[in-house]
Amino acid sequence: MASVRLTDRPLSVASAFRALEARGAGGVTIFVGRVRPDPGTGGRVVALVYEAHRGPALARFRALAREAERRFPTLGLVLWHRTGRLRVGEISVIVGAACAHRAPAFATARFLIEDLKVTVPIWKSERARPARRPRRPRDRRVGRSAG
Amino acid sequence: MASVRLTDRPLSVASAFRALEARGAGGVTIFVGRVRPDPGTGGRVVALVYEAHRGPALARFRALAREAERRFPTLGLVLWHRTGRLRVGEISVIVGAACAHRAPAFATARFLIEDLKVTVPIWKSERARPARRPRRPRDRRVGRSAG
Amino acid sequence: MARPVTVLLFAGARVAVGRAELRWSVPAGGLAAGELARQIAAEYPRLAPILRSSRLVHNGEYVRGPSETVRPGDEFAIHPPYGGG
Amino acid sequence: MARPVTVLLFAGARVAVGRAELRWSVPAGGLAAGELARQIAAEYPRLAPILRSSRLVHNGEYVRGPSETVRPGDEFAIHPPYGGG
Repeated sequence: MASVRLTDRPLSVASAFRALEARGAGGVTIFVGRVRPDPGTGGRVVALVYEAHRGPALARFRALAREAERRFPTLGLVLWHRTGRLRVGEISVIVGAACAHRAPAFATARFLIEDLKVTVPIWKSERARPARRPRRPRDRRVGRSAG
Repeated sequence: MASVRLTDRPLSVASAFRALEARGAGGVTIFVGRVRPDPGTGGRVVALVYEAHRGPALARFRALAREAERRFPTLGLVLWHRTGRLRVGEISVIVGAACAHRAPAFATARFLIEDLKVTVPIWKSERARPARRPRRPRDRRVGRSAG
Repeated sequence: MARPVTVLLFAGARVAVGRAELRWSVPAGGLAAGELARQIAAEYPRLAPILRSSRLVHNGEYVRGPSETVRPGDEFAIHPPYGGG
Repeated sequence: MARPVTVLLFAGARVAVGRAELRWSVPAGGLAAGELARQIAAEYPRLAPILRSSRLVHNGEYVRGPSETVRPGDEFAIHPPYGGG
């Protein structure tokens, strides 16, 4: 059973774990991707905007889940991705796998995230705070009444 | 920062994820171990009892966390294990790693669970529903209550 | 009059065109996917270098070849390299 | 009279002895760890095969050698192979 989701609402790790509940699942591996404050080209990243081609993205999620189920002995899968504007620290993606044992749970989760990044039509663009302040003199007009 | 815990209270994946919150952590991998209903020697497993040598177990958790921090670029670690009687489906162990990127997050979580299983003084014993009725009266002495 | 093709633009393609979506008129009998992409790049020259590393998507499926026919009312999308996660 | 050594038994060792904890009298000057383990196994013969695959722990640290001295009041533990997770 695979849960696929593409949503502009926040993703929850607790919900993802619940979606992976399966009798016999002795090992569950969950990978969570979060927005990092890496220096972007335009300064420090304060947010990322994720866009997706929704229909093809969901179709690819489902195909990827079927592929994972063929390759690994899985009992449950999660492929969730968020879209829209995300602030630093927010969760962009959760993938997870429930298996009887830990080795395939790790292998499946890794497979899902590696494949997702290169085959699912989702893109991110940075929204950065400028690295330096603008050099232009500020308007210091005197006598301006504040407020 | 590493969170180590040995407790007879239920473990929560949501709490583990919160313990892994760290600015700059772009990738978080969590592994959850659950009690499986595998056929044991005495029939179908209905519970596992985990016992631990508490002081040495916590000391080994801390040493294992330091070792992980030396080997991998980690921003947060979780090593939590439950003790006492657990029913099928309950969580026995959660390990997790927060890193800037996904590859070390996966490698660290895998390292933690593989090492934990062979170096931490924790033991499990099965409590099974007998496959057949016992042939002689069973000794009903209850096991050591783990601390 | 024939309905236009809806052209969806993502990421760098969206930035190059300045819009996420275009309506593109095609003949009633349709137009080859390669020719449609060429026409759009001719109108928006900054799109040309992006097209070279992009995949073309027709009604939600990857275009199998430049001669595939795109018909009025179809959806056509330009997918620069993906970057989710 | 000297305080006994507290002997902690886990997993198979606990099952073999039938108890999780023993109090074991040792001379005031202590007893070699190897000799202590031998004495316990002599009293509980089902423990002997388990001891061969177990590690001995003295006051929370692995015993460095069989001649390490265990003194009255110390904690001594028998660790069969671990199986957490």
